[in-house]
Amino acid sequence: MNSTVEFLGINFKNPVIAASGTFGYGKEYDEYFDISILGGISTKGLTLHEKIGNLGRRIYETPSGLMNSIGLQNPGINRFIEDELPFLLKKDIVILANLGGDSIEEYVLGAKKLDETDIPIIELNISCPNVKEGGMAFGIDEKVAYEVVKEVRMATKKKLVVKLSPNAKDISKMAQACVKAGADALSLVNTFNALAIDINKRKPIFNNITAGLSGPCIKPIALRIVYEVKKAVDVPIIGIGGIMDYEDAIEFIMAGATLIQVGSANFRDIYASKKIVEGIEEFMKKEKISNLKEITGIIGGK
Amino acid sequence: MNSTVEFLGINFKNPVIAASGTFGYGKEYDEYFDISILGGISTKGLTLHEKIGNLGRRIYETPSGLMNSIGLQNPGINRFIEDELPFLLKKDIVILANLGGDSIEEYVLGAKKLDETDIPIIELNISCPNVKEGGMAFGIDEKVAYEVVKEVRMATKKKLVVKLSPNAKDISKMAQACVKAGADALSLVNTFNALAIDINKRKPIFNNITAGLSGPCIKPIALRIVYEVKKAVDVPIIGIGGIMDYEDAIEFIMAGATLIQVGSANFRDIYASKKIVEGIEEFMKKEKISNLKEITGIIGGK
Amino acid sequence: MKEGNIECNVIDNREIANNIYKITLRGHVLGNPGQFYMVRAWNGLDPFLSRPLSISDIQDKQISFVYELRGKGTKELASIKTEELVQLTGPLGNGFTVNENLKSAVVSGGIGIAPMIYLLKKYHKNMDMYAGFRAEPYLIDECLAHSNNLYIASEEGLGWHKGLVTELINVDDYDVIYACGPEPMLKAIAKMAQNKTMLYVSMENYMACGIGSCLGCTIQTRDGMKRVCKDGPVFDAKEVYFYE
Amino acid sequence: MKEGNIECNVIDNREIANNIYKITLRGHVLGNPGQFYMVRAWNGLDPFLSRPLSISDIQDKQISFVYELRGKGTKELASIKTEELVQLTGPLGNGFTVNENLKSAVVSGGIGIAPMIYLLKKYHKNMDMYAGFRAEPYLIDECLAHSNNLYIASEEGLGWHKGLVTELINVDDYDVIYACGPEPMLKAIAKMAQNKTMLYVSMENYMACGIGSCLGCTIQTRDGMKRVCKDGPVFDAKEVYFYE
Ligand SMILES: Cc1cc2nc3c(=O)[nH]c(=O)nc-3n(C[C@H](O)[C@H](O)[C@H](O)COP(=O)(O)OP(=O)(O)OC[C@H]3O[C@@H](n4cnc5c(N)ncnc54)[C@H](O)[C@@H]3O)c2cc1C
Ligand SMILES: Cc1cc2nc3c(=O)[nH]c(=O)nc-3n(C[C@H](O)[C@H](O)[C@H](O)COP(=O)(O)OP(=O)(O)OC[C@H]3O[C@@H](n4cnc5c(N)ncnc54)[C@H](O)[C@@H]3O)c2cc1C
Ligand SMILES: Cc1cc2nc3c(=O)[nH]c(=O)nc-3n(C[C@H](O)[C@H](O)[C@H](O)COP(=O)(O)O)c2cc1C
Ligand SMILES: Cc1cc2nc3c(=O)[nH]c(=O)nc-3n(C[C@H](O)[C@H](O)[C@H](O)COP(=O)(O)O)c2cc1C
Ligand code: FES
Ligand code: FES
Repeated sequence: MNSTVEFLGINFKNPVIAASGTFGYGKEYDEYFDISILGGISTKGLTLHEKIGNLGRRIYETPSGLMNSIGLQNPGINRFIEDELPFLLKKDIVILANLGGDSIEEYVLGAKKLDETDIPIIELNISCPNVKEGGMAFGIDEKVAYEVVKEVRMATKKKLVVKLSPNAKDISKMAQACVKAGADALSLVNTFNALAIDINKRKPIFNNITAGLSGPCIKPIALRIVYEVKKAVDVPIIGIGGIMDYEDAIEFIMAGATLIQVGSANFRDIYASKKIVEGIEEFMKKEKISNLKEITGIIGGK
Repeated sequence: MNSTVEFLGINFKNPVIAASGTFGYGKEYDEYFDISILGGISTKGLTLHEKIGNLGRRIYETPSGLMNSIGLQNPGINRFIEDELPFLLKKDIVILANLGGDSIEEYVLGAKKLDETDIPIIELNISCPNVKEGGMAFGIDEKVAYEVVKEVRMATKKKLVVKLSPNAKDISKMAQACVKAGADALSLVNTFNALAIDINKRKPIFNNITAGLSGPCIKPIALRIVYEVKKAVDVPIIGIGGIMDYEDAIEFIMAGATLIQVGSANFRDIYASKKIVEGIEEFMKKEKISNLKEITGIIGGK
Repeated sequence: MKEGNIECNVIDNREIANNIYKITLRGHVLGNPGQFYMVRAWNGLDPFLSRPLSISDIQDKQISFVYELRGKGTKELASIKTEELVQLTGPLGNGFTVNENLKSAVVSGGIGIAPMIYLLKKYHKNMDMYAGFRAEPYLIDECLAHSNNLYIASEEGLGWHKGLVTELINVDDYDVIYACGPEPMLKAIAKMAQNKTMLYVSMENYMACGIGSCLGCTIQTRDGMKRVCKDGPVFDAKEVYFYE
Repeated sequence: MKEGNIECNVIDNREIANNIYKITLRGHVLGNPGQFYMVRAWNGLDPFLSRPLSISDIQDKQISFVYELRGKGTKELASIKTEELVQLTGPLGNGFTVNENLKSAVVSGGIGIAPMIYLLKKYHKNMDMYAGFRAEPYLIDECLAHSNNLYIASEEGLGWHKGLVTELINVDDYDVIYACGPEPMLKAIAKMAQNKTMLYVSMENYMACGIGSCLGCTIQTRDGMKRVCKDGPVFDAKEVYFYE
């Protein structure tokens, strides 16, 4: 018995990945536990050029969750490769480079740069607003998503995971479009578009008005989306959304996820991801599961 | 100063309505406080014929929320009119008859029956599965929704509020389609389609696999949807979703809702709706608001 | 108009057997045997719902609940200390209707004993008590004090009848039986009682509102869908379909 | 490898002034003045995030926080009783760097006094203390015990200097000033100190992770975006842009 998972031909020592934007580039958590215990890490969203992110408030707590408006603050891919990647490459962990962008060209140039690194997987974050298409997010409309995925697919030989937004109009069609455009796998979900208002100031909390909701509050919806998308496509899925403990992780696996990502839970407990790895292994022992494949998608549907 | 709201020419003594399915037909709560203190009550969903509802588990708690799979259990419109309506008509409260159905014909016949009562408003719940259209819910696709709303519109002279599902593909287009079809107002949101799994049994918790998520967990998303739809249409909106206290209610009003509904909060505290009425009035006093219109939709957008 | 919400101070809260707790609260509480309260011992919105717990005793403006540690909610409850506050909504449900002139037995399985203590007490020494446990019995002193005869079974034996409580009772000895416990137990007694002995069972189901308005806790009965919280939790066993 | 999570027992938790509480916990705690912990006193997932609180004192495996009642989280914290458990993550942040040979003043506004007590104590009788309050002052005995000179201002007067703490201090008297309090106060001192006196300010921001990985708490500085939780909370005032 072990919790190893093969995903797109890459070996994950367990199905647990630290979710993008919640784990930095791993260094801070590595002060508390050896992050090599995890199956993988998805980097904070990277863009071609440095971004200072959004001004104003960035974090707002909600019932069993939080909203964030970080705005993809990151040093840009070049400095990431110089300053952050060497540390990660020394770790025994699968790296997913989470790639954002404002335009197809930016995504493509970013993907090309990442293609030259030793990172095995690009996780394409298509939830960013698409400036050229009039501010509509790539993640909403499947036709726009198809274009960007197709272009990025041509720009890199890396495994390409497309991260879907739950704000997509028709998440199953979105998934199919991305697969058709060349996605090797899908990760879902990103944060839910949400709103909070300061009733005393009579203004939205966030400068951008809306922001992204994450945490256990969204888990039941995220789980349904994973289940639904699993039925619609034939590629492996990385389940994300409100996973707090191993029970939640197992739910996503039973709904059809091959791997899972832990996001906001890391904020409640710096050891959350580590505990989830341990919990999954204990569950497998107790339930006499020798390979997670035995329960992946077991609730059926397809 | 008072919290009266005029809505489609009907006078609500305050903007607080008890949400459908969480308040029965008012009798049980009236044992604890005079429900006439509320602006309105939306009845448990009514269908042409009696429904015994779903078998198996009906309630499942989630972080800061719950999932339900009641399945529209109700005595049918005739028995509602005989057994339940007389009590409600004696109360000084605006009644919204929440109408469900499995087919356009059923909706139309139901609306015709309700048309003969003294109920001023029909709240059309279009989240039910549409058996004829191959199980697709009326609430998902705007073309299907347009059809049912148009037919119901012709069947009744009552004010027609269409209750939208957050599972709609494009909620703004859905709203526009309903308005075009003759909706006088919109109420949103209904529950979010969600999933929960019993990992020991390796099976979904609910017989129907998915169920509806409600409660404060969904509030930030519901609020965003109200804000978004308000920008898309010119009819008044009833805001619903996770409202727990007067602050939440004010947020919905500032996002653009003319009235609000209190659902799951009634389960945490039988006096929740009453406290929200009182809280809104205190807030108005403190903030020197003489009519809620002054702050309705004040965060702008349109 | 009923006063539905009561805020109570904790007088005592302790483990009385493995995983079984008894909490006693001070407040203007009311209620009859078989009725229950929706109980909440936390402020945050998670856990979201209150927990239904049967009245296990009321006297001198004090109420006791006996509860088994199961999940999040009972864990929160078990962790609260003297003088902290607990929110109650109730009393809810119908409770047991008792005819003192009939020869009566009370049958409980596991934590199903909780409401039965209050029932026994109210009809002091008038009823025979049959209590079954998985392991170590609890609330035995209370049963002894208020029952006519007491019969105890434990699946682990431990010096008591080793086996099920249903093996101890001869239903024909009684006019009426009041039962509370796991569904398989209720089902077994229902089968034994058939049409000969009257049987009232206290049912459980997942609840949201607890007052009859959400239809979350309904069960199928021969008389249509019934709400455990409002039409029950006590039902005539003849009405109930027993599934497992 | 650091041990980030510490579970501590409550030794004492009481209101020391209107809306101001002091909690003392037992545990294997570490930390320097100006550092903070992420604190959580509840199990449920609402409130979701832990609350950043500065170390106000550490001695003999006991840690104290002094906190103002603001919202949900501090309300939960205020309600917990002796022997209950509190979850801590930390110590976090950089803390104050002190050169004991320089003439130093400490300036606090309101609850900003909390970390300054620990700073004063660590550099016993070495620093002058200027503490401002909106109303009734608190932690005065602690200041008296450990500061060289103590100056107090209250916006309500109440027998103290009536007005702002910034009216009491002559910044030119000092080589270095350590300040913690509301942003308008920090801004005012920064203006007074200009380039003459060194000024270190402890900043606040909304936090999720507290350890530097979510970028939720960043502020704009002359040296780019900086994380209050990891690069701060103490910053050289010259770096910080002060908004209101
Ligand atoms: C009318 C009635 C009276 C009851 N009286 C008692 C009593 O006196 N002592 C006692 O120990 N238990 C009693 N129960 C069962 C008790 O309500 C559950 O054990 C308790 O709700 C479990 O909560 P939890 O948070 O620990 O478990 P969790 O599994 O975390 O609970 C999750 C959700 O499921 C519900 N739930 C879980 N188990 C049950 C159950 N068996 N019945 C109903 N809802 C459940 C919870 O209320 C909650 O909404 C009674 C149940 C009912 C319906
Ligand atoms: C480094 C640091 C040290 C601090 N030290 C102290 C201290 O020693 N004593 C003290 O009383 N306060 C201190 N604060 C402020 C304290 O964190 C907040 O008052 C507290 O988080 C409010 O929580 P709440 O649940 O009561 O308020 P709510 O308004 O319910 O909190 C909602 C959310 O906003 C956050 N939040 C609210 N106000 C603040 C604030 N001023 N700063 C940061 N986050 C906030 C909360 O952490 C929570 O995530 C410190 C803040 C920081 C950043
Ligand atoms: C503070 C924060 C920053 C995030 N940044 C990114 C990002 O840069 N790229 C991305 O694809 N997702 C980002 N996410 C989304 C998470 O990776 C994850 O999809 C989402 O939070 C849902 O999972 P959770 O509920 O477990 O947090 C971010 C989330 C949070 C809370
Ligand atoms: C138990 C339950 C039953 C419901 N039944 C109905 C119904 O019959 N018709 C309807 O339109 N909405 C129904 N709803 C949805 C609510 O009216 C409301 O739209 C939803 O719960 C979101 O609001 P909340 O978060 O305040 O509960 C039901 C919700 C719950 C929790
Ligand atoms: S719990 Fe709501 S009807 Fe019984
Ligand atoms: S709180 Fe996460 S980086 Fe500071």
